[in-house]
Amino acid sequence: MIYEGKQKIWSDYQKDIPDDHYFYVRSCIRQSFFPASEAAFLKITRQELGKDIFETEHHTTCGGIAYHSDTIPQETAMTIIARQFALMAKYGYENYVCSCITSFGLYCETMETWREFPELEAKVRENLWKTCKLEFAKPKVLVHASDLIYKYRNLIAAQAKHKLVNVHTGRPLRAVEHIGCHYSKMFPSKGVGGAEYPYVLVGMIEAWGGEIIDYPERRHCCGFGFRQYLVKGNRGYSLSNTHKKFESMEPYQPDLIITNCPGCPYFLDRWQYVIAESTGKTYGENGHGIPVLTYEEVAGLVLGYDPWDLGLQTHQVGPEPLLDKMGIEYDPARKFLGKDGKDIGRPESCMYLK
Amino acid sequence: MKNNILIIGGGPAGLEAASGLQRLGYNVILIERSSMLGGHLASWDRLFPDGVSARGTLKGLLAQMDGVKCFTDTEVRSINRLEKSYNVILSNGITVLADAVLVASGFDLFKAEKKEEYGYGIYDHVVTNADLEAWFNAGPDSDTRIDKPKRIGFVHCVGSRDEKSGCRSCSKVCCATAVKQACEMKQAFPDAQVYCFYMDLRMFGRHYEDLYLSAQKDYSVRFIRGRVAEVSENVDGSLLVKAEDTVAGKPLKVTLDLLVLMAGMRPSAAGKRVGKLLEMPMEEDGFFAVRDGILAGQRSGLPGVFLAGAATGPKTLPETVAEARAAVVEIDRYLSDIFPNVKNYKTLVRERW
Amino acid sequence: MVDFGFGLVPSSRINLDLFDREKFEALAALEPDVRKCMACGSCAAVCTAGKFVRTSVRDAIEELFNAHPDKALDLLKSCQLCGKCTMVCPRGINTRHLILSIAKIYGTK
Amino acid sequence: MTPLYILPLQTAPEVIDRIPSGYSNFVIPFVVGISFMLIWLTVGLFRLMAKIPARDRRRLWKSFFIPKIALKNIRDLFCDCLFHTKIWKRKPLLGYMHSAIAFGWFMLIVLGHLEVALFVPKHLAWTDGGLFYPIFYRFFVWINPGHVSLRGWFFFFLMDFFLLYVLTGVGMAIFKRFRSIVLGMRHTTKPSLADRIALYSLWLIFPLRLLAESFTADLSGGSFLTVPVNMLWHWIFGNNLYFMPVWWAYSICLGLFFAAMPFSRYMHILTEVLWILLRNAGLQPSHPRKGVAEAEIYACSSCGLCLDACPMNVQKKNLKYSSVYFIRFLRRHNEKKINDIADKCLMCDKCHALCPVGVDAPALRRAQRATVNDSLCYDYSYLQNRVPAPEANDIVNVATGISDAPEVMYFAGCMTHLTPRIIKSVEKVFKAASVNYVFADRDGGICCGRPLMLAGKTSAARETISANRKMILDSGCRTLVLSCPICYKIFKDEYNLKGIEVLHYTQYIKRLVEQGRLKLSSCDERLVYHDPCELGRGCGVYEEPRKVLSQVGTLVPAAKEGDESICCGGSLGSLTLDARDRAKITESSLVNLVANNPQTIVTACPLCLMTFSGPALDTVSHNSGEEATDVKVKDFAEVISQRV
Repeated sequence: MIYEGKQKIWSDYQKDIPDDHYFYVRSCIRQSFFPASEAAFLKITRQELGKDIFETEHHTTCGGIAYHSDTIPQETAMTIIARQFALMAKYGYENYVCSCITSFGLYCETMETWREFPELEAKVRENLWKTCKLEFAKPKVLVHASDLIYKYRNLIAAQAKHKLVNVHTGRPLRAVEHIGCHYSKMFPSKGVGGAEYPYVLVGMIEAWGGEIIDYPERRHCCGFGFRQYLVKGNRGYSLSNTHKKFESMEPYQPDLIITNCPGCPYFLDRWQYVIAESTGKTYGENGHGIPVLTYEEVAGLVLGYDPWDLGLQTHQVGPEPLLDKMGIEYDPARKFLGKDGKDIGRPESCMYLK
Repeated sequence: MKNNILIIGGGPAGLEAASGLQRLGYNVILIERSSMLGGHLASWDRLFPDGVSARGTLKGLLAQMDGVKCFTDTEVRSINRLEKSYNVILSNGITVLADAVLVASGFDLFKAEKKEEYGYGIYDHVVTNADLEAWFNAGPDSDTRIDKPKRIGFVHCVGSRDEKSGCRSCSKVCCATAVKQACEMKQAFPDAQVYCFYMDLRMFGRHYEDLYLSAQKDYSVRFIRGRVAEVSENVDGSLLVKAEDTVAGKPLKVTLDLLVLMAGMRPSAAGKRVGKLLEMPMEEDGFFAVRDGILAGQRSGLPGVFLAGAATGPKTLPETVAEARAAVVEIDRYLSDIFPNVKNYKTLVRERW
Repeated sequence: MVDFGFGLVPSSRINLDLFDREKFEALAALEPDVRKCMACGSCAAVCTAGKFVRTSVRDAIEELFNAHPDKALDLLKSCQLCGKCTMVCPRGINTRHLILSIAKIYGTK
Repeated sequence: MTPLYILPLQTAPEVIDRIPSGYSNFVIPFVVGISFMLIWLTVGLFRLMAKIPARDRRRLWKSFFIPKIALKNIRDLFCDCLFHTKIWKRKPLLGYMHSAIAFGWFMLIVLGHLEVALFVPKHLAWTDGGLFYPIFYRFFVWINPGHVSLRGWFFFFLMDFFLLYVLTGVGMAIFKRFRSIVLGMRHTTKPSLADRIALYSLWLIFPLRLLAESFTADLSGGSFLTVPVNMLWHWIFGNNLYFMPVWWAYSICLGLFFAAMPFSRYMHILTEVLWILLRNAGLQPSHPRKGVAEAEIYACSSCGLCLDACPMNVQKKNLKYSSVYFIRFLRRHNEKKINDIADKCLMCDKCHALCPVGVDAPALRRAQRATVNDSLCYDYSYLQNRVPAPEANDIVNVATGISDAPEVMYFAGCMTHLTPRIIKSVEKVFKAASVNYVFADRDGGICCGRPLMLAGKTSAARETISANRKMILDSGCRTLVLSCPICYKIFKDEYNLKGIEVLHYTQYIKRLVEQGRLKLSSCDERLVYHDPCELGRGCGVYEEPRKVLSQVGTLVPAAKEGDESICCGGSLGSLTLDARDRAKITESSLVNLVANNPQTIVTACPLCLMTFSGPALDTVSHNSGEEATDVKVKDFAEVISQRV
C-alpha cells in the first residue's frame, strides 16, 4: 500500500465546509438507537468548540427509508425535503448539516435532480406552497455531521484527554473506517476523499492518534441495504454481506470500527452477535467482538466523556476491551444504570459473544 | 527559395512525414517537446503482432532524417496566421515562417490512477502497459512491483470505452498489446498463470487472430470476458480482483500477484495547447477533427494546417506511418497550388545532378 | 446455536483461486484443443443431446476454468458423441475427444 | 566313406539307406529349433483355446462338420496360406513372391516326405528320425547310379523345380527389402530383432539347401538344378567333395529360423491356419488381446500392405499408427502405444479389406477403445420418456394428401441435419416418386449410436439404439431409409428390426428407378463417385449408386475406388486425429477423385459432403489443371433431385 498515492486522491476530493452557523437535522434511526451520539455532537460543537448549531423540533424524517424501500414516490420525498430546507431558510440559516447519511445522500440526489430538471424543482416549489405555505429555498452548503467533526478534528485533538493509542503497548489502535454508502458512492465529489478512498473518518482517526486499516472488502455495504434487511426473506443476504466484511478484516486484527451512518454501526454491531450465536465465530480478541462506534462516540471518548454517558452500553458488542486499551476509567456497575440511576435493562447473555 | 514546413511532434508520424517532405526538397523544421525523438515508440520494447523491436523500427525512421532541422525540448509559444502562411514563435526563441504546418502531436496514455478502483499508484503490484514495456527494456530487477509473479492479470480498456473516465471510444491497440504482453510475461515467467480481462477482443488486424490463438494454445493465457470492477489489496500485498465472467454469467474473484492496466490513448495535452493557439476544430473527445474522414483525412479545418497519426484518434503504428506519407502528398499538393512559382522539385533535381 | 430464522447465504461467486491447475494440465496433455475455445457457442447450438437436456462443450470448458469440474461433467454426461459440434467448431477443436478426455480426467467411473 | 563298388550294382536297390541309424550330428540344430517351436506352438494353442468362451469353442468344433464352412476352410487355407491369392489380385509380383515361398516350401516338405515314404518308409517313424529324416533325405541316402527309375528322376526333377521356385521367391524377397516399390509397396514394415534373425535365416535356408543338395547330388541324386552345380563344385574342388559343413550350415539356418519364429512375424505361417478356422466359424474378438483376438494378432504376417492402404499415411509421421504396428504393440502389450494407435485410426476399414489374412484391425481397435472408454460416466436417462416420435403432420401421403400408415420411414440422422441440401433433395425425390413416407427426425432425433460404438462406448450406444428402435417399431413402417451411411451401418448390423427393411437412400432410389416410379433425365456432366467408408467397405454398397448415376451423367472412374477408395478424412472413427492431419487426408482423397477431371464429385454421406466442400477443395482444384478448376461437390440425392 502506497500512502502517498492515497493522499494524492484525497487532495482531489476536498469540499469546502464553512466553519460555523449550521442548521442541524437529526436522524430517525440514530435518535432512537444512538441518541447519545447526536447529543454528543451538539455538546462537542456547541460547548467544546462554541459553534452555532441550530435545530428545531419542527423538522421531520427526510423520507429516505420510505423512499429507498419504494413505499413513497420521489416527488413526495422531494417535497418533504423542500420543507426541511424551507425551515432552514425560515430560521435564517444557509448551511445545512444532517446527522443521517441516508438523508445526506437523498438531499444530494434531490439537489442534483433539481439542477438537472428545473421543471421538477418548480413542481416541488408549488407542492411546498400548497401543502405547507412555505417559501422554497435551497441550502448554500450541504454537509454531513461527520464532515463537521472532520473539519474540527484537530481542534478536538488539541483538547484530547485520551488518544487512540494502546496505553499498555504504546501502539496506535488499528481502526476500520466504514462510510455509509450514500455518503459518497452516489456523488464522489460530495464526500471528503471521494468514494474509493474516503478520508472523512480516516482524517479523524489519524488526527486522534489511531491507525487505519485498508482491508479488501472495505468498499462493501454494511449489509443494511434497506430491502435486504427490511424484507425478512432477504435477511440472509444482509447477514452474509456483513459476514464477508468481517472475514476480510479479521486478519488485520482491528481494535475498533468507526462509522458515520445510522445503519452501519447498528448492523456491524448486531450482526456480529448473530454471526457469533449462529455460527460460533467471533472476531475480536478472546471471544469478544470488534467494538463498533459512531464518530461522535469516538470523539467523545477522545475528549474524555464517560463511556456510559456516550451510550456505549447500548451496543451489542461490549466496548470494554477498547476502553481498557485506551486507558479510560469506567464503572462497570454504572453500565446499565440510566441517568436517574434506575436499571435500564440489559441484553440477554450470549453463548459465544463475550 | 523553398517552402518552409513546420512539423509539430517528433513521433513516428512526424519523423516519417519529415523525411518524406525533405526528400521532395522542402525545407522541413521539426519540433519535439521532449528531449528525444521517437515519441511513445522510443519507450516501447517490442511491437505487435510479430514482436519486432521498437528500437529497430525507430532507428529505421531516424535513418532518413538528414537535412531535416530538428529542435528537441521545443514547444510552440505562439502562432499567428498571415495571409498565406503562419508565423510561429518557438519556445527556444526561434521564429519560423511556415507555409504549411503538420500537427503530429500524437497521444498521451490515459492516466491509470484516474481509475481509482484499480489502485494504480496505491497498491504495490499494479502497473500499466507502459510500465511493463519499460520493464522489458530495462531488465528483470528494474521494477520492484514486478516480483516473480505467479498469477498475472491484464485489464483491457482502462480509460477506453468508458464514459466515466471521459473516453467513449476504443483505443484500438490495447487488445493486441495486452495479448502480446501476456505472451511475453509467460515467456518471462513460464509457470505463471496469466489472465486477460476483456470486454470485446478486437483483434482486427492481419496476424492479430493468430496472436490470440497462440496466446491461448501456446501460452495458455486465460481470457475472461468481463471488465474488472474492483481491485483491493490483501494483507500479504497480493491483489484481490473482482469481475464478472459474463460468459459464465457469474461474478468472479481471483488473487493475483501482478495486475497490468492497459491504459488507452487520450489526446495529447501539448497537442491540445497547439490546437487552442491555432483555434483548430476538435471533436468532443479532444482529438482533432479532420475535414473529411475519407477523402481529406490529413487536412484540418484550417488552410495549410495538416494532421497525421494519433492526433486525430487512436491509431496503430502502420496506420500512423501511412497517414504521415499521405500527409506528405497532401501538403505537396497544397503547396504547389498555393505557391505555384516556388519550385521545390527543380531545386531538388538540381541538387541531385 | 440460536436459530434466527435466517442465516448465511452460500456465495455463488466463481473463485479462480480454487482452479486445479495440475488436473487441467493433465487434460490439456490429452487434448490440447481445450485451450482453443473462444466461447462462440456453436457446439451447444447444434447439439443433438442439447435438444433434450442442457449440454454444452463451451460451457463445460468454462466450468473447468472456473473450478467447477463437477458442473462440467454434468453438462457433458448427456453427450451422444454424434460429432456435430466437431463439424461446426470454427477453431477445429476435437470436441469428441475433448469430451472423452474430460470424463477420463475428472470423471468418477 | 565305404566305397561303392563293394556292392554288385545290379542287385543293389535304387536307393541305399547310407546311414541305417538315420541320424547324423548336424541335424541337432534343426531338431532343437523345430522342437522348441512346436512346443511353444502347442502350449500357445492351449492357452489361447482356454481363453475362448466355451460357447465359442463349441461353435468352432461344430463348424468343422458344417460342409459349407469346411469347404470354405479348405479353400481359404490354400488360397490365403499357400497361394496368397488376395495379394495376387492386387500386386501380382508380390503375390508371386509370397506364394513362391509359401507354396514352394510346402511342396518341398510334402515331396520330401513322399520320397521317404516311397524309398525308405521306416524312417518316417519318429523313432527312426521321422522328425528330421525327410528334411535331410538327400543326405542320408545313396542313389544307385546303376538303375534309377523314372519315378526317381521324376522326384529329382520336382524337388529341383520347387527349390528353384522358392529361390526365385526368396530372390524377390531380398530384392524387396531394398527396392520395395518395384513390387508395388511404397512403405514396408520395420522388422524387429526376431524378425531380422528369422528373415536372414529364411533368406539363407534355400540357397544353403541348394548348396547342400548340390554337394551331394552325385551321390544322392539330383536334377537340372543340383546336378550341374554339383559338377561345378567337382570342377572347382576336385573329386572328393567334403560336404558336412554345408549340411551343418543348412541345419543351423533351419534351426535358427524355427527358434526365432515364435517371436517373429513368421509365426503367422502357422497361426494363420487357426485364425482362418476361427474366422470362418464366425467368432468375434471380445477382448483386444485375448482368445480369438490373439489368434488374429499372431496371424498378421506384418507384410505391411496396410501401410499403403492407410489414408493417414499421406503423412509419413502417421505410418506408426498403421494396423501392422498396432498389432505389433498388441503382441508386446505396450499399453500407452496401443491406446494412442487405437484412438488415432479413422476406422475406414481399408486395412481390413485389403489384408491378405483378413485381420480385422478396426474391430480390434474398437475393442481396445472399449476397454478404456466403455466405463466412462454418462447419463441418458433423458432418453426414456423423450424419444421423438414422428408427428402426424410429418406423414406425407403425396398420392392422397391425407396422412395414414407410412410406407417408408426416412431417418436423416445428426450429420444430415448439418447438410439441409440432402434432406431437401431426398424429400424432393420422394415426392417426385410419390412415396408415402414419414420423416422420423424432422426436428432433430437422437444419435444412431454408431459414433458411440466407434468410440468404444458400447453400453452407451445400446441405450440410444434401444430408444431409436422403439420409435421405429412403433411407427409401423415397413421400410427404413437412411441418408447417412454411419446410421445405415449400425441400423443394419445392430438394430435387428424384424420385418423392417433397412436401406440406404442410394439403394432405395435405385429401386424407385427400376420400378419406374422415378424418371430421370440424363445430361453430359462428368461425375465421379466417392465410396463412403461406412457404405462401401462397411456395408458392401458399391454398385447401386453407380448404376443410378450412370443414368444421369457420364461416370468417370477415380484413381482408386470400390474397396480401395480413400477416406474423406472427416470420419468419426478417429478420436485423436487433429484438423490439420484430417485436411491432408481430405486433400489426397480429393486428388484421387479428380484423377480423370470430373466436373462434379458425388458422394452419398453427409460427412464426406461437408468434408469435401471445405477448403481442401480449392487446393486440389488449383493443383489439378484447367478442367478441374471448378470441380463441384454434390450429394447423390442432390444430383438425382436435379434430374427428376
